[in-house]
Amino acid sequence: MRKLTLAIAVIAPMLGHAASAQDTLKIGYIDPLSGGGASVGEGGLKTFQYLAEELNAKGGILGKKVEIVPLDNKTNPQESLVQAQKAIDAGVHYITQGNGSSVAAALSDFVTKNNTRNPGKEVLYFNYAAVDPSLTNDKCSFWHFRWDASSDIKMEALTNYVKDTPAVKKVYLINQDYSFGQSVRSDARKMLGAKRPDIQIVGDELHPLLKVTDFSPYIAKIKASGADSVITGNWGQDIALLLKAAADAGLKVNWYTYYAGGAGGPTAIKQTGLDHQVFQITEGFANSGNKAAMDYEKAFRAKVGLSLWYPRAVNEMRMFKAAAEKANSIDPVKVAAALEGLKFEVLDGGEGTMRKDDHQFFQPIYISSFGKLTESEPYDEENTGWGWHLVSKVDTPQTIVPTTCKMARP
Amino acid sequence: MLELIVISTLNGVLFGMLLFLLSSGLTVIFSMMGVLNFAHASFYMLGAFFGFQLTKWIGFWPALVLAPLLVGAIGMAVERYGLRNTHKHGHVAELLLTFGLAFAIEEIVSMIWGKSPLDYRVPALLDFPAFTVFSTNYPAYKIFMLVVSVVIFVALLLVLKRTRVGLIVQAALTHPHMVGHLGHNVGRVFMVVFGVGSALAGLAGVIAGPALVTQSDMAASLGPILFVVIVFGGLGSLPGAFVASLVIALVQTFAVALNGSLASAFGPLDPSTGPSVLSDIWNVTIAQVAPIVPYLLLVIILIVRPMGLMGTRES
Amino acid sequence: MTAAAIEVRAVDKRFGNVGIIRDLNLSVAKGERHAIIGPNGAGKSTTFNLISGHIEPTAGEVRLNGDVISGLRPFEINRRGLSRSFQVTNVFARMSVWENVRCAVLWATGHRYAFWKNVDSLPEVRERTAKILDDIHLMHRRDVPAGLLTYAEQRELEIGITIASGATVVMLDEPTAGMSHAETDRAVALIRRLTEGKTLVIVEHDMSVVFGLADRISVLVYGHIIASGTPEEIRRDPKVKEAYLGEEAH
Amino acid sequence: MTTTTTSTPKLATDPAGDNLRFYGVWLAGILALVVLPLVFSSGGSVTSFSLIGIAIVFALSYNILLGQTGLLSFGHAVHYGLGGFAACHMMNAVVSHGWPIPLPFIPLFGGLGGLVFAVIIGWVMTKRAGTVFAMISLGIGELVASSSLILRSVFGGEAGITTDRTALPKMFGWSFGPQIQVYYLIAFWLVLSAIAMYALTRTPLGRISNAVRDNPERVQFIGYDPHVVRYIAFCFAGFFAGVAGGLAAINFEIANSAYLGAIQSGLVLFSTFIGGTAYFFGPILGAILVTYLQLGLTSVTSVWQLYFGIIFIGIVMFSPGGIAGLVMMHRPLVRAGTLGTVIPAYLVAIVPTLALACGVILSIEIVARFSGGEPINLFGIGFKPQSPVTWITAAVLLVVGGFVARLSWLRVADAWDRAATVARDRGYLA
Repeated sequence: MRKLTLAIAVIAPMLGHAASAQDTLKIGYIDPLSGGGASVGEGGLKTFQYLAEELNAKGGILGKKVEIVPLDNKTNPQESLVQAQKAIDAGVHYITQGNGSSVAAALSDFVTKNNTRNPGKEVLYFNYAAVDPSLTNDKCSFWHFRWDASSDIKMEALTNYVKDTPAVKKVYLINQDYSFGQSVRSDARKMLGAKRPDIQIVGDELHPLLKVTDFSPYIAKIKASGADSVITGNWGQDIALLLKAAADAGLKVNWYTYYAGGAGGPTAIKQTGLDHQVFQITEGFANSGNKAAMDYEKAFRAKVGLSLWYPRAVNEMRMFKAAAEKANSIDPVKVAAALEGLKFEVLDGGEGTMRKDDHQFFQPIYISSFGKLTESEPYDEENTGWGWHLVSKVDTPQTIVPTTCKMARP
Repeated sequence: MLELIVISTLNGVLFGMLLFLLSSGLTVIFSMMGVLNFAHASFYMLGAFFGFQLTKWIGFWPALVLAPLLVGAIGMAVERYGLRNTHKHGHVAELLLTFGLAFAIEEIVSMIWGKSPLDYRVPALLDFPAFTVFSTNYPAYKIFMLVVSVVIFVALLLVLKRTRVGLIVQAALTHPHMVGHLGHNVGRVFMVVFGVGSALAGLAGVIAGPALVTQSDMAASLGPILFVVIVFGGLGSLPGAFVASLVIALVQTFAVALNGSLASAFGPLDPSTGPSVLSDIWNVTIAQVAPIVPYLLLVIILIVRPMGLMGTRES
Repeated sequence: MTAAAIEVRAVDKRFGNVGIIRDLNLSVAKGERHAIIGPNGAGKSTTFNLISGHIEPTAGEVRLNGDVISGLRPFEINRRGLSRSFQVTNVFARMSVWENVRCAVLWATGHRYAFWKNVDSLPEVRERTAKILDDIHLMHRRDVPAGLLTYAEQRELEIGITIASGATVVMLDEPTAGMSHAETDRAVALIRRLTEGKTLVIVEHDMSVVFGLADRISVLVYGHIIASGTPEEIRRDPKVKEAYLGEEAH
Repeated sequence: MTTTTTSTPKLATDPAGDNLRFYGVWLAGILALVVLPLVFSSGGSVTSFSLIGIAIVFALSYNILLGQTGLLSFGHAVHYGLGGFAACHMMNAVVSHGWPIPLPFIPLFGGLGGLVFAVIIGWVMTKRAGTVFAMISLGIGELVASSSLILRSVFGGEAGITTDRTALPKMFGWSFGPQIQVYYLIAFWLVLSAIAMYALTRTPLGRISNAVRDNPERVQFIGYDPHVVRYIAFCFAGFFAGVAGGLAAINFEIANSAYLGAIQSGLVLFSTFIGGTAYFFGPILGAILVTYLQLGLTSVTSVWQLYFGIIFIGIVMFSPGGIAGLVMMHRPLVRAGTLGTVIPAYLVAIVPTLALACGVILSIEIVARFSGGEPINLFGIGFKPQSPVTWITAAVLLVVGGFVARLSWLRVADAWDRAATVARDRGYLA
């Protein structure tokens, strides 16, 4: 039987997919499900599948069952386009993706072209994690919506926090050498310079993306610089190895990170023993203190066996439902129009808004630190016994950044 | 500055010894069998994962011995049931077999252990700073790695110089065609050599696992560098592999430590020229190009001296 | 007076400290059939390799029709009209017999590296290839991969490839080695016919072949020519008798 | 290698019939290319066909190196990628300068991109064949792929260069927006390139390349410099790889560093080798199969790479001539009319072999899904990876299937020997 399905599944792409049944609403999930990025992609997939089930339990979206179609892009832009095309050919009108700004840029461009060339068969692209600011600035598209805070928003929030933290005096920047790392670096320089001109930037490093196996030489440089804080956008093994090398060398600084909470990050921090010295900037986290969010976390963990990395995915799916209901249609053009300017109470509390100008979602941002937990903080990460602890909440108004987007509307 | 030099040298030597541990096995296998084993880095990865698993079950020290043996056994099986049958189709076929094997091993490992980095820790016994240079701690485990690498290096040399198998291997290094005609059980020698080479890679994996990341893409990220090392050093030359390991590791470590770029040396370009290839090259720092330096060295040496640094044969 | 076809002057060849060839002097006149004989390990194949450019002499020089060719690459020497065969069969194993011979014809017919011509529609190439295949009696095997030929057939193909370019100087390295008597006779007749009017240098162990075929013979012992002359002179030369014929006369 | 020459054996056939068959095959191929998207007209199939077309051009270009000249390259994607970038830049330049160059000419510029790099780097690279060449190609591949991230103004960083194919001047009123138009553009270039590359094998250079592959030493003694031969072949391979890259750039409207990388280089090696390097059509089969598996397998199993690896190892070990080699092995039997005696043995063998394959697949998926903690497999039906029933089924299939398969393949070998002997007697087999 199984062989048969396998055979059918292999033959299927040749025959093409028959038009989908009318009672399901398919969302193409395009992220790495094999290869290096697969652990992250699988976590995201489980999250979206959980959310779809949750929506379906409450009657779906406008009575339609939501189905997540997993599509493996191997973190490769080209492959993503193949998968997106595959999804569109199979009758998918909504795709969501998060890992890799290069993939996001390719997808946004692809969707925009597709929609102009195939009027009546539009596709919306929901971005839940790609944070390159250009996606809502010079490369912005009417068909792209972003729920994650872009890297400049996060930096705006972080620098607003640093503004009131006099202990930060000497900052070292270390980032991955590609567009995201470069935008973190330039935003940090610009915003720190404006808000805290007294802060000294004692180092500014770009290292090759995911290629460094030993960060000791970099740690030696940080140490030599006399920095008290490090700001880094590193993710994946680049953050884990960086922290590991820091702990090995006995470097005592505070780490302000974007992605220390990603898969493997908490394990690495616990291993290094950097108790409450590693900070992250997110739109929500397990111990945020918001009752609803914490209950949600509990249910999610019980069912999925992972912590909720993507509170924004919850916002995304719920807002999708809200917009569809507001438009009373699942036609992508109408949903897109309904999403513009939509205000929404986010999972971790507080109001967020989908800015019409550039389709960037603005929401409260949290700065939390990783370490030993108190009584009121029930959730640890990756079974380390340590978890995220609230340091500061930056409200929506303090996260607004300008945009250069000149959107072409249909 | 001195601080940076000392630390970078230490780090470079350490990384170099690790590279040598891997490349020695690869070199011996190549000189005996003429096979460039693409799966060598995969054996290194297997070593790390076996090391992780065995550490969990029976502790680090037994794992340090057992895991390489296991990897060696797998290597022997690969030689016996794979390469030996492929031999008649020529070296390209053998190379391609190991190429396919590398693919398969990576996937099998990620199937069993998942794709995220494992929590493979430094054993408690060695989890302390060994000494402090310029207020930077140098962890004891790294010293341990260094010692193991050096011990293996010395042992390898002794085995090669003093034992019969060693003599055969030595002969193979210089006169690869003769050995086959000398009436030794070439098949068994090949199998043992392949096994030992794999075991060395496995050992490197066990000790490098806790210090670096133990993850299913660790083979892919290290593999190409290994080929650079043995080609750079001269295919089939052990001393060459040793020198090349150190050179490449030191060059890479120091490249990272340096901040210089053409812009910092000669002043920034006229801003009115705008972005171009020239400005890209002008502004890139040495640290940024560190990962491509080994390949640059490889291409240059192959152009200038195709037999490699200390090699005697071309292919 | 015309220059000799091949002129080897005071050539030395060392591998490391070992001198394989010492002060080698050899002259082969145009149109002459010249055999080089000598015991195993005397350096006969090395001499061939030195002349054909396979290896470079350590000292001395080699001339072809009066021009210095030592130091040139093998294909440059070949283009000047010297072609050689190999002691160990050295054909293009995965290509058909027809292709083997045709490849050897291509350079000489001026098609070189052409990638704009259909190789099948070059009449002079086809005719020449067919003629050589007829000559070496392999026409009936034209589509068989060379690697699948019998040993004797491969040796004949080897000769065919060597003479295909129409070189005026042909060097054959033990063309009849490993053949039966009948096969040897056939091969000798073949060589005689195919090298008509050309200069031939041959290395051979079979003395009946040597004395039946050669106009002149040189005897090589320990990398040095100890005697050179007509078969009759060689037969009578006491040095040769002592060094060679005395021990393993056939 | 067992079966070999690239020339067609001409034993006991008349040339006129051969000619007819030769042109017939090509015409059938072209006809298939025209008709296929009309039969399978869904968007998904047309996308797949387009990708397969690109992969075929790429694999054929690779075979100029591996199959024709005997050069094993681990960096062939460099030319593909540079071709892609060249095409993208050209398209953008055409649009911004208003040049009258319509889209169908763009792949030519892709080809030039691949060619220029081959011309520059090739002379040094092709000095030596064998392992040295393989290693240099690996180094160059890594070097170019890494440099592409540094030279942002040319390569656009990791985001790459995007372009809009519909913005170019129209040709025949085609905008090339719809995928089907792009498909026909790819098909056109596929036919053009395939004919050109086939013709190349029939030229003096093509034949000498084969000679260099078989015996570079001997080539020197028939007047050729193997270095020059390898260099020219390398340039041709670079050109056609660039054409493939240009087609990919048109198809995706983006070129990025992934085009240049080791994965792309590995894939083309896979395709070519699995298809079979000894025959011109081998890489075509390989490219179809590999692209197809890539598209199909990835949506079925997350461990598609493992299946790739296993298929590849299987081919290397049991059929180094690839699929084409397997197919052509039967040619003499067909001609001698003895194929019929082998078929029953095949039919017997196929059952246990399939069982064995299923056992392997099942075992792999058990491991893949068991450790992943997935409660059920993706397709719902059949086997739960955690259930002992599944394990036993897998074990039975593996052991029994393996055992019976072994026996039945021995029978196949016997039948083969008999059929081959007859074929040899009748003069169809050397």
